[in-house]
Amino acid sequence: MSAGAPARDGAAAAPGGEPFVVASGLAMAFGGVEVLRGIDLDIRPGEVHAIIGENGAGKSTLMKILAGHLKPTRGTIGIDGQPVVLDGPVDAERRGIVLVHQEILLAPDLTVAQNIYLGREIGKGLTVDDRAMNEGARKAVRSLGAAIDPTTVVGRLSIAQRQLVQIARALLVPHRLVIFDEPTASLTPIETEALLKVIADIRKSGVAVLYISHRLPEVKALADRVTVLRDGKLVATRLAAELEPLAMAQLMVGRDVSKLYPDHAPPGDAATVLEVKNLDVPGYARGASFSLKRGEILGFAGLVGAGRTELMEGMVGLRPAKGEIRVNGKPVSFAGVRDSMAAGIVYLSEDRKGKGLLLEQNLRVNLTLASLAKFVRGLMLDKGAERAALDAAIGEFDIRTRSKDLLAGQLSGGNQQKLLLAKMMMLKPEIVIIDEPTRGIDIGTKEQIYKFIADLAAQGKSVIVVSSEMPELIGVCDRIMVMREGAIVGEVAGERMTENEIVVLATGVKTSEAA
Amino acid sequence: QDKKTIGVSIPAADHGWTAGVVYHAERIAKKLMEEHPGLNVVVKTSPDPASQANAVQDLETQGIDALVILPTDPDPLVNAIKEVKSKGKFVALVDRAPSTNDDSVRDLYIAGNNPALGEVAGKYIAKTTPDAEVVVIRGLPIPIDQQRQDGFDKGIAGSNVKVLDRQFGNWNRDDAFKVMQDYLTKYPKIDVVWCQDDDMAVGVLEAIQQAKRTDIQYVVAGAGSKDMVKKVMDGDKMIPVDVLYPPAMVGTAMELTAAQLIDQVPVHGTYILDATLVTKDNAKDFYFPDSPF
Amino acid sequence: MTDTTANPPARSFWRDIDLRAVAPFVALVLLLVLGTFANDNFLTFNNLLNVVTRSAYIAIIAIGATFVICAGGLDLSVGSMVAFVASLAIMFMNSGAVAGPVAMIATAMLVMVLIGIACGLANGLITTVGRIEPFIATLGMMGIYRGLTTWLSQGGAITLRNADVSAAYRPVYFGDLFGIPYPVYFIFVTAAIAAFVLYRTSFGRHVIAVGSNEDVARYSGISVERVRTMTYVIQGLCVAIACLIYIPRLSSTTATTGTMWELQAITAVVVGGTALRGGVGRIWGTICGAFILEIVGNIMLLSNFVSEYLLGAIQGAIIIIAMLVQRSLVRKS
Amino acid sequence: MTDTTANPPARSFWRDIDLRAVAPFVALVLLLVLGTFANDNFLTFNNLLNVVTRSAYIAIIAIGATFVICAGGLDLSVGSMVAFVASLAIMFMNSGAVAGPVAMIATAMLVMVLIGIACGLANGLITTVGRIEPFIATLGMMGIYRGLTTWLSQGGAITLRNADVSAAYRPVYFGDLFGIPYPVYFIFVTAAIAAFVLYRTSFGRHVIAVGSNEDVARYSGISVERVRTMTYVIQGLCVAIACLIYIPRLSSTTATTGTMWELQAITAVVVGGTALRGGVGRIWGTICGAFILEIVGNIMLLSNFVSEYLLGAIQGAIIIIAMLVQRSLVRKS
Ligand SMILES: Nc1ncnc2c1ncn2[C@@H]1O[C@H](COP(=O)(O)OP(=O)(O)OP(=O)(O)O)[C@@H](O)[C@H]1O
Ligand SMILES: Nc1ncnc2c1ncn2[C@@H]1O[C@H](COP(=O)(O)OP(=O)(O)OP(=O)(O)O)[C@@H](O)[C@H]1O
Ligand SMILES: [Mg+2]
Ligand SMILES: [Mg+2]
Repeated sequence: MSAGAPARDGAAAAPGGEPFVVASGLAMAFGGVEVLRGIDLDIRPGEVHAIIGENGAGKSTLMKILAGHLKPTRGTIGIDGQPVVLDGPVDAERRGIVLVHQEILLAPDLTVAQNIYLGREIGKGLTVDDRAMNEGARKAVRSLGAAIDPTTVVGRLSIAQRQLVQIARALLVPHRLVIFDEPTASLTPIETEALLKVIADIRKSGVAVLYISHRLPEVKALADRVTVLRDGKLVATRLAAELEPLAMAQLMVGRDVSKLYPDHAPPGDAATVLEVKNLDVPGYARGASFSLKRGEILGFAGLVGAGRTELMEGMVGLRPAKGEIRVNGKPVSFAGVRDSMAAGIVYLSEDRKGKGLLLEQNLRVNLTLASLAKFVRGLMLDKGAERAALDAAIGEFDIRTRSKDLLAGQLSGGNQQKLLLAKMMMLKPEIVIIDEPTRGIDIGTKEQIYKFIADLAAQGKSVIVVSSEMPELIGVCDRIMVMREGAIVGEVAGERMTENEIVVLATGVKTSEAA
Repeated sequence: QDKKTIGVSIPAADHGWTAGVVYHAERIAKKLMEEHPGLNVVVKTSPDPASQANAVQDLETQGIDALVILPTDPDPLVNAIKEVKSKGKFVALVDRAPSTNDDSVRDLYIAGNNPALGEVAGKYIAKTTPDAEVVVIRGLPIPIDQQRQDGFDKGIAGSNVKVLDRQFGNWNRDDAFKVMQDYLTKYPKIDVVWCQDDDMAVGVLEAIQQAKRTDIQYVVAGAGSKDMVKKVMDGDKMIPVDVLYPPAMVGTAMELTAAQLIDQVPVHGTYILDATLVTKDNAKDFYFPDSPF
Repeated sequence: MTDTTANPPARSFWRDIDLRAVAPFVALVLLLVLGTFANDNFLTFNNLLNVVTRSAYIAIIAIGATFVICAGGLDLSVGSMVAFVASLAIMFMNSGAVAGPVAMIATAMLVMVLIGIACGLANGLITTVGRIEPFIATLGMMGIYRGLTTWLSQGGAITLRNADVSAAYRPVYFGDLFGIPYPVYFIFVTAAIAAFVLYRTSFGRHVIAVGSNEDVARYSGISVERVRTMTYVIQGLCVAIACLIYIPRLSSTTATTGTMWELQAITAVVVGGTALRGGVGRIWGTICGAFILEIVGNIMLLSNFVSEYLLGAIQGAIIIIAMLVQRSLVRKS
Repeated sequence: MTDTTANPPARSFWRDIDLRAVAPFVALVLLLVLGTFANDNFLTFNNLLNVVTRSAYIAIIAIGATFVICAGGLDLSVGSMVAFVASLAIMFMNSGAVAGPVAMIATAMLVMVLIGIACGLANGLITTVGRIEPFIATLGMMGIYRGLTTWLSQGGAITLRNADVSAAYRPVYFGDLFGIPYPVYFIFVTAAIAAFVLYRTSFGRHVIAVGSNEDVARYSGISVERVRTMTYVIQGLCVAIACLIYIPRLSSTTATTGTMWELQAITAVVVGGTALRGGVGRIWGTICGAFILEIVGNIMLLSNFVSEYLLGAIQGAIIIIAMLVQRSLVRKS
């Protein structure tokens, strides 16, 4: 799926050596519900062992157990043949097991270097040696193919940059097993490529790697063995060489998923519903112009930091912006996001947890939050109607939840995304902007979301998809705008909608005739 | 004749009595400046000892020839006062005496008599109702309050007057109301309330009235606020007397200081203003309807 | 992820939620038991009625504070706002602007409500539009209201002088209906309306959303600034309601009226189970918290065991113990 | 991440950081200018020295508060802790347990430091191990320390009685070195040590991490509870240092010593640019904030324009204006 994973040497060779970590009969229950049971797993030095499974299959939970963050309710872990009880993440790190979390876990007020060395500062007498740490951090980050100033405060970094810092931090401790929980979910192809190279290097040095990803081709290219989880149970552990991505998907989902992208007919010459001219979002994007037709799916591609998110946020009134916007031919100006919602435009943030959903509130509250006015009867909120809406949304969007009283934060990522979709669809918009619609989402759910986007377009709505996954853009969109450093640098459609073309535009490496 | 400046440092007007102090200080300051064109009087208020120490320092910075000070709390201010005194300024101390109260601290001492305030109240109760069961509402836990309590105990010594309880009402009407309400719940029979301050008496009277209790014969408060003096004057049965503790004493001190400074009248030593018992007969002498207190 | 995930966790989650909401009431009951040991008169109808009645100010102010805190704010100015609003209202009544005691009182009540709302609006705008931390902004406003009150009263008392007005107004605090004093009705009616607004209206939902996660609220089209400002306005309104029943009690204010009430109100809110970080608001818990605070004071005064010098220390200790009890209750679930 | 992430955002970020740190000093300079209009004596060496000297208590306490707030806590008990620690120390000196004034003072200083640390530890353990919101926990502790002080003083004052000790101790506040009073050295030495600890040691790093994101700190192997508790201990130590120079100035304590100092200390911290949400701590900004507060009071006192009834109101207004100035400076960047 990524632009080019490094070729694996000796793909078919079964990794040798005594297992470093052996898990047997692991089970985990949250409040009485088992989310994992009967997991037997062995991880050997020098192998990349991929774990795949649908959202909520229990991958992250398993990793947290192996890294000492959670104590299993049943089962044992053995290290070097000795049974151990991991006493917290620090103990696990001491034994050489490090985890790169799925969520970003960094202190936003500290700098990159301070975060990387947090809890294990380099000392010089009484003081911390900031110069040494900055130097070390710079090297650590560069080895991942990135150039991030180590003295930048983490709160200022984009999600992708934070992810890289987090990886750099994990790799800094002496390690024998590195667990990556969806490290590439927020990375673009170029960064992904760099990371995969790093992982290949790690493996060569005899370190074991556990690798979780929803990008199956990436798994195919990188892993030695693949373990598939479904509903908390281990379905199979196979040699990666014996397993094609399609077969992986079938094992994960338990059904046929041969067709990921839905059919969608381009709109032809339908009316233009949205026209943007020379939109400036100070500090992030400048002079952006594009238009959107009824029933069209328009993609926005670009490298991380290209300013796509900010452009969209500026357009809908979430950030200060200047420029001309016409909806259905009429000039509009949005002082706040309320205005754009009233004009029939909704924006789904890429930051589901931070800006999309109230994690500590239940599903109903989240679903109706943006469209509460529809549920007011007299003075009161009609909770019955809200509940009915939730039932309808759970059905329509296939939100899988064990209880309707769950908090949004207790849903798995894919179901959170579906809930966010449902929430915004309550506004009955004409134009839907989805930022990173499938970040960290499994293949089964992805298929559902793509189908949903196509359905929207078929109903005569217009959709803008902002994504860092090029196959997804190519598979779903009618047309793709490419951004670089805050400016729209080109547009591709039809025949020219290829990964190569987009990468060329996005990086500016070679001037394309289209630009 | 060259220009002279008197600095006056007093507590902030944070309850009735101190408000009276501020009122009188300002009144006399204006009067003195009218009478003596060469005289400048600067009045500064402070809420607590630490900031009053600052205020004294600031007055010094401004350049004063004499300091009249009514300390929020005397002991903590001794050092600050000594600083001024050591620079050869004339110092008049009003009302509240520190533990060492001699010439090293001040030139003139106008004493309000806190122990006497308690003693007069105690004596009155012991004389009027020798077998009374009394509840006491104290002010804030600071030395003046303690002195009043000690005075009160001295006043009732030897009589049959029995103190049922003493709790703090913080010189605050609302808190006094609460304390009185609870006293009424706690004690089926109360003869007399001594609440030590006129502000608190307002709350006490309301609580008694609400409970419709008839056993309480009267309330003795203190300080001489216009409301309470008015009640005494009108013959209110619940407030037969009030113990005077005149906030105007600060004015006296200012006048004496001005006399020393301008007319070179030597004033030194200690002047004690006694805690007069205000009764129906003499009440009109102590009634100042224009005072905020 | 599918149907294997059955009901138990949901139930335990509710159990947890319930305990959190119930904990203050448990603490209240424990205190009532403790009180009976302190004094025989403690558990009498009259005493409890006294306590509930006089908790009215803090309870009503704390209802407003529940909104502010639920939306992620804080208001330290409420105590001085009581002094300011009540002082202005008394001065208005003393001015004799309206003839007839009842008409005068009605107008004064309107005046109080308007001033309370204006003060709340000022607080709200300074924190939201001015973007100053609520702690500091309202601390500054506390100085301003208190200073203005001191200036209005010239440091002394502001007393309701018209005897007719005073007499007509008195029953609002001291009168009763079916043996229950009016302030008690004030508490429960205000709480009921507040609970309705917070739990059953879309505004209330917005308050919770803003306190829960400001960004999510903003991205959902909620005007965070407006909602936050409105919570301060509600706080101002609650202060005005507290003033309505404060004035008839002593018919006067001083520069010290309402000192420390802000801390008491916030304590009542937190003891009632609302966290200071926002996103949760428990109106009935707050009322319970206000009762707890008042009862602690009442027990101290009725009991004979403690030196009057130690009252403050013991009140502090009891609050800490009450919070520890709550925490352990919730943790055990 | 490629080279597309160019410099501009980073540069604007640094500009921004600088302004945030500089803003309090700008406010201070503006106040100094304002002061010169208020009184000719304002901008004299003597007056400024006075102001700086007496800001020492709040400044030193606020240094401790910077640690607590930076780690995401809050301590409302510091004012009453000053009263408690100073009272115990004076009682100790009055006991005459040690012969010779200087030895006595040295021992008393040690006693203060130990008591301060113990009080801080108590605060820290209750908030961290007891898991009570710091606001409520330290409000309870405030009641306890204040109550104990009242009880120790039996409602009166606790005064240093031994004249020799008193005389030997006096210079610690009133004495000077090269024309600069000792308390000024106390401020700057304490601040320098605090800045060293917060910015140059791994403990300081951990304090910031805990306040910035507790979970991250925990996953990094930092004991969140221990770090938070330590910040309260540092606060206790700072209170003890403030007491060291408080006693020689006033030689006496009462139950009302240090009232509202907690609010002043927190105000100094916030005016100095430290946010109450934690994760940022600006020691020098805090010192600047303490100076600002003291200068506002000084200007009020030196100027003759304002009614003394309005002092509180104007102080409140100036704090709000100072914060607004800061915000607008930072926003413009
Ligand atoms: N702290 C928790 N409390 C209750 N349930 C939890 C908790 N953490 C996870 N779960 C539940 O456990 C199940 C497994 O979650 P987990 O995060 O391990 O899934 P995952 O395979 O990593 O999914 P994704 O691909 O979305 O990251 C889900 O049903 C989730 O809702
Ligand atoms: N809070 C911030 N303050 C300053 N600069 C920021 C901030 N957040 C992001 N940036 C910078 O703004 C630019 C664009 O941000 P962003 O990464 O959101 O763009 P994007 O094209 O939407 O990428 P993504 O693929 O991450 O969504 C980048 O240079 C980034 O470093
Ligand atoms: Mg996961
Ligand atoms: Mg983006």
